[in-house]
Amino acid sequence: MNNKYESNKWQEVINWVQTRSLFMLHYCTGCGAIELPPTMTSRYDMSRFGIGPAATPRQADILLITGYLSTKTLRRVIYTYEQMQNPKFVMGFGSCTINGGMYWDSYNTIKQLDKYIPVDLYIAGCMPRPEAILEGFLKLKEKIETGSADGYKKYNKEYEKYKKNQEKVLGEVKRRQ
Amino acid sequence: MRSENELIKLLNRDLNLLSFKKLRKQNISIRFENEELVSGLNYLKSQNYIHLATISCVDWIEDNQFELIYQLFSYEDKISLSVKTRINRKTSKFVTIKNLWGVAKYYERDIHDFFGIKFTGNDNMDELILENWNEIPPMRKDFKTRQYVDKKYDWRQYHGQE
Amino acid sequence: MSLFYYTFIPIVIAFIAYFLNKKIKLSLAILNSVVFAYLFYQISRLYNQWNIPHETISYYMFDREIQLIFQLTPLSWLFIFMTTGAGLLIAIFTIKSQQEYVLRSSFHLNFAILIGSILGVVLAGDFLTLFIFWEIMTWSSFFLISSGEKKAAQKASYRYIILSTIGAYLMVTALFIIYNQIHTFGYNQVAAHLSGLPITESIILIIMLAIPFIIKAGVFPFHVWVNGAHSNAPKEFSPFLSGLMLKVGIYGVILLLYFVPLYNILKESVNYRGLPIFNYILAIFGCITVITGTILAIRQEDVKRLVAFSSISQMGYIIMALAISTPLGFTGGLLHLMNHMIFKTTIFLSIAAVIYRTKTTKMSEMGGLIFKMPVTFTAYLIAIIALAGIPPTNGFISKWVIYQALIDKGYIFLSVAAFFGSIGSFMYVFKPLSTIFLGQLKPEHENIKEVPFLMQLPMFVLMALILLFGILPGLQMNLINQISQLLNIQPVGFTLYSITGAFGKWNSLVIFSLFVGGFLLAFIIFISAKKSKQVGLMDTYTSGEYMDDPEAYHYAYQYFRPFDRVFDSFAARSLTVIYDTFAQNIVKLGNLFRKSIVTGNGQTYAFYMVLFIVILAFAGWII
Amino acid sequence: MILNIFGFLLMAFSAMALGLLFIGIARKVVARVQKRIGPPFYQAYLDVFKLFTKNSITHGFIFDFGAIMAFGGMITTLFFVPVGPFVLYGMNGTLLLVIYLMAVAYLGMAMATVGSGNPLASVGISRALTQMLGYELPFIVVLLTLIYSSNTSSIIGIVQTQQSGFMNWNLINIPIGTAIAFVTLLGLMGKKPFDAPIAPSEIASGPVVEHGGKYLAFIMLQHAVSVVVKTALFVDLFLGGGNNIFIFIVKMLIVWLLVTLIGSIFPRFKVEEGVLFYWRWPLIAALLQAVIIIF
Repeated sequence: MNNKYESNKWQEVINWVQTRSLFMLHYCTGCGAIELPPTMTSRYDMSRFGIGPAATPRQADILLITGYLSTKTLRRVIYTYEQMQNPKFVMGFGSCTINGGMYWDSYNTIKQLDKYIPVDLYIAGCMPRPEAILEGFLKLKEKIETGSADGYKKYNKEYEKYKKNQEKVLGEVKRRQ
Repeated sequence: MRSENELIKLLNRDLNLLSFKKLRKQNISIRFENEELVSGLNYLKSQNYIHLATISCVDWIEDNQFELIYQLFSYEDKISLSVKTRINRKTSKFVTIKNLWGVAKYYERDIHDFFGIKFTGNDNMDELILENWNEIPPMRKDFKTRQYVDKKYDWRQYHGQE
Repeated sequence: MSLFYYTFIPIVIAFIAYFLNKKIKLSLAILNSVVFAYLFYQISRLYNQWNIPHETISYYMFDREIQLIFQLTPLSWLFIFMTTGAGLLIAIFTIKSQQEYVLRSSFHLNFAILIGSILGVVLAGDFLTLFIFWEIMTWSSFFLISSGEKKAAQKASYRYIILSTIGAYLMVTALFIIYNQIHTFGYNQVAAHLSGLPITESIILIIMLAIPFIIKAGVFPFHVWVNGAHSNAPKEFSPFLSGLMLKVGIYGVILLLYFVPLYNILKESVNYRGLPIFNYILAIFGCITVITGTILAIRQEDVKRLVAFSSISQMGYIIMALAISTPLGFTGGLLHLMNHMIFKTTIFLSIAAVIYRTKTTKMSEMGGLIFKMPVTFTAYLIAIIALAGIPPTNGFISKWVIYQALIDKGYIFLSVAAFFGSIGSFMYVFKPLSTIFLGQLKPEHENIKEVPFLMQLPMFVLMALILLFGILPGLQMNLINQISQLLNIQPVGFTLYSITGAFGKWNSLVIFSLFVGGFLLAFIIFISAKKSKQVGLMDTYTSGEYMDDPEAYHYAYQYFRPFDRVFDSFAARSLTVIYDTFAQNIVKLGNLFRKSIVTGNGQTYAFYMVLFIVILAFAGWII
Repeated sequence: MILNIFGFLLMAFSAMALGLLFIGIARKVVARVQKRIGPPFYQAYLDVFKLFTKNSITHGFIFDFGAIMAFGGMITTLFFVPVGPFVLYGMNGTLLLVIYLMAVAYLGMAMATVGSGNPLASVGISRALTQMLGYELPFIVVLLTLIYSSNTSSIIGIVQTQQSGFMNWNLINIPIGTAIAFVTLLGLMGKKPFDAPIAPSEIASGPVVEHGGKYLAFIMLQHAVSVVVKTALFVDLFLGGGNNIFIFIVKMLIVWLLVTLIGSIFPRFKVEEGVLFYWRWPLIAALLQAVIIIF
């Protein structure tokens, strides 16, 4: 009975609610993690948009990669990403996740995050300030609302491509599911 | 509570130092031959230089030598002492001081990771910091970082760039 | 069929079968269960024929006539019904569970004698028969406890037998004192005689009679044997030991407190807040038993020891309820007695099933058995819900009645101890559940299968009983009211599914239906939400690290460490330490005395002889 | 019978809605205490709705059964506590029953979380049970004195004894008891000073570490209903539960806000400190109150 128009209506409601209540799991790699406490506390207060911290990947919607990602940490980030439940989103903080940033020629940091896990939104800056982070969250909300934040769907579809990239950098990666 | 000069006089009298230098207040560096290093450290430990801050290594590729630096500190004298020695780069082998300071086990593993120096007597030499690393140890001067990065990772292609 | 046959049949058949077994290798367990089934059937047919005349069996020895008198009262009917029921279930359980147990035939022999002697104790008409069967019971249970696999079983059985013999000697002396005053052992005559005696004498005699019963019931000062006996007895015997053996001690206490009209004997003695001082001390002992039982149960690492301590603390409830001697208290005590027998036997049977499969009793060496042994898990789950006293089960009803009794009399400290026990029971009840059944499965337990059906059958029966009495307590209540009429206590009002307590009526049928309603609503909400994906037990949040060693990933050792830290200081000075130091002092005293007298040289002996004659002369006896 | 079922459903869902509203208000109050704007008061509804739409994982049968038993147990507790004039089942002897029924919810959640196989969850549960022993003791001594003084063990009976006017609320005639009950209410609710079992920093939010999607929604709903049940119980026993629903809800709100305010400024107790805290002064004061009432 629920034809295309109907299901899309219901999906809109879900997206609307999803934007109003986001639980974020911040993976404190690199120097970005120190930007999050000011964003959470009284001066910038992200919880007024319904965004709050989550303790474990099972409860989280957004995975924040806040800084340079060494190969050892990438392995842990991949396990955590796969433990999170759909719909899930990834946000990359700072230039180190975009193109390697100031560690561009280091032998043990990855240069481009979205080769290994699908990233919905990057925030430029060599550690973006809380205002930029809030701007990023609002941008992510718009992407969720329009439905274009579909990194997790891409991950399932092009799983082999991501797996090949990951194995290239990490050697073998143990999978759970 | 010894001052720097008294310490230097004491060390000259008891040990045969290769050279010594007072870098600045409360900071002295001395140099040993390879063979006398362990006995020197033992003696220094008895002279209440009980704190081994770290073991670091410098790659002198021109004169084909590795330089091992043992940072010691004494709580009474408040002097930090760096004990240096040079070992041949080709053989890159030295004796462990695990029995003097337990923590040396991990410093030696770390140096083995990044410089490839094997410490005889320290049985556990597997990877501490790196993971599945099959190139030459990365901190050596002859390790071509840029070449490795180009091979391992690929750069972000900005539009218009080939 | 006369009452004597009930005690006679199991013992005789056990002996015959034991000797036959050497030749024709039939399984004694099956024979036992057949005999107990027959007895169970006979007893259930015997229900309210309370007017069977007393039976006396007399035979002559050294030209003196010894009479064994048997009588049937509702109270004794309750006990023989429970004994044969529990014996039947455990015999069925042991058919399969004792394949590789070496002392198999002696176990069944002793077990049958034990059942026969308990029937004898409970059916006894006078103190002599009671004492004879009491001794047979002690000895047969002693052999059973000492036949446990572990070496510690011997040490535990010594402590058991020493305490029991002390109790037995006290009882014998008290009986002989009474006998040569009134030349009979009958209950009523003894009671009448005791009330005639001056206060101090009757108090001493009553205490001497009461001590063996209190020891057997495992109350506070004498609970030291229970822990060792339970944890080292063979795994099939501990359910019977804790389910029923402790109850026989309670039967003795009831006998003294109510049957022998002790209450009015002590009425004139000094009483404290409307309760004779003897009862009040017994209640205080019950309350201390509850607290010590709970605290020690939480600390244990060995599951059988943990359940043993929980039996001690539940016994404390029954003793407390009986000691305050109000109609509600009596009913609550008897109710809890029956319910405790049911759910404690279930717990021990499920633990025995787990030990049968994993061959270990240490909780930290087990884990994640829920998927391998689902039936045992459900049996254990329902039993601990009953033990913790959670509404839809029978455990809650008996505890509710006991609380009503305690609050009605305004005993705040006793009710605080009772609540401490019941909330503490959540903790030590949940510990085995989470360490044995939930959590990670050990690699070596990978190929464990469920226990054979014959061992599951008793668990199904007991589970059904827990839920049945949980919803319809009326079934138990009419028997209890008949008992209280016999002991002229004012019966408590009840209907099939509700009991009227001091402050209100407890209606368990409505509670159960509401419980089902709440459960159903939650189930509907659960089903209507999205279907969830099944994921293995190792795939959990370990902050990104890949865990593949289930051994290290199971939290079982020292489960309540913070709580134990609170009691570390004075838990060390447990009662057994006090008893041991007491024993050493006596030995030292003996040595001192021996050294001074037996010195080995002639002069001291001559000196003592002369001294003795001088004393006699001085006392004027010789001249 | 049908009216009964309809009343039952209405009561359950309204309690959930009220509870979530209370949680939303509490988050707003805590935010204001920390000088930030804080989420809108209807945030709890949005969170629960979103969690129901997300996918979730399960660790087997016991994980589901425990979640259902916990929520079912808490809903059953709802029937015996009169919320304002509405009470579904006024049988007497309910006070002891309610204490034990709350334990059903605890046991259900405990089974589910330990069934998830994560040791962090087992540590959380062992802390929760230890703390339960701590705060339950003084709470029960106060309840016993209450039963003894108004000699009925049914909550409605106790409410009736306090009907005539403000002066004979239990707040007035057993003042120490009410203070102790309020302090134990903090522990009962798992508010800040006593939230070691769900400590996010130490054991990654303790028991709920493996709960995602609809299981986390179940835990939130159960917490909401438990908030309503416990505040309603406190108001009924000590503040003479109101006969019209609005006064009753206002009283519940006052108690809830007091608990949240105290909760928002305290650091976290260690587990055995919490237990010892409860066994020192509150237990002694409660026994003192009992002695006064009995003799």
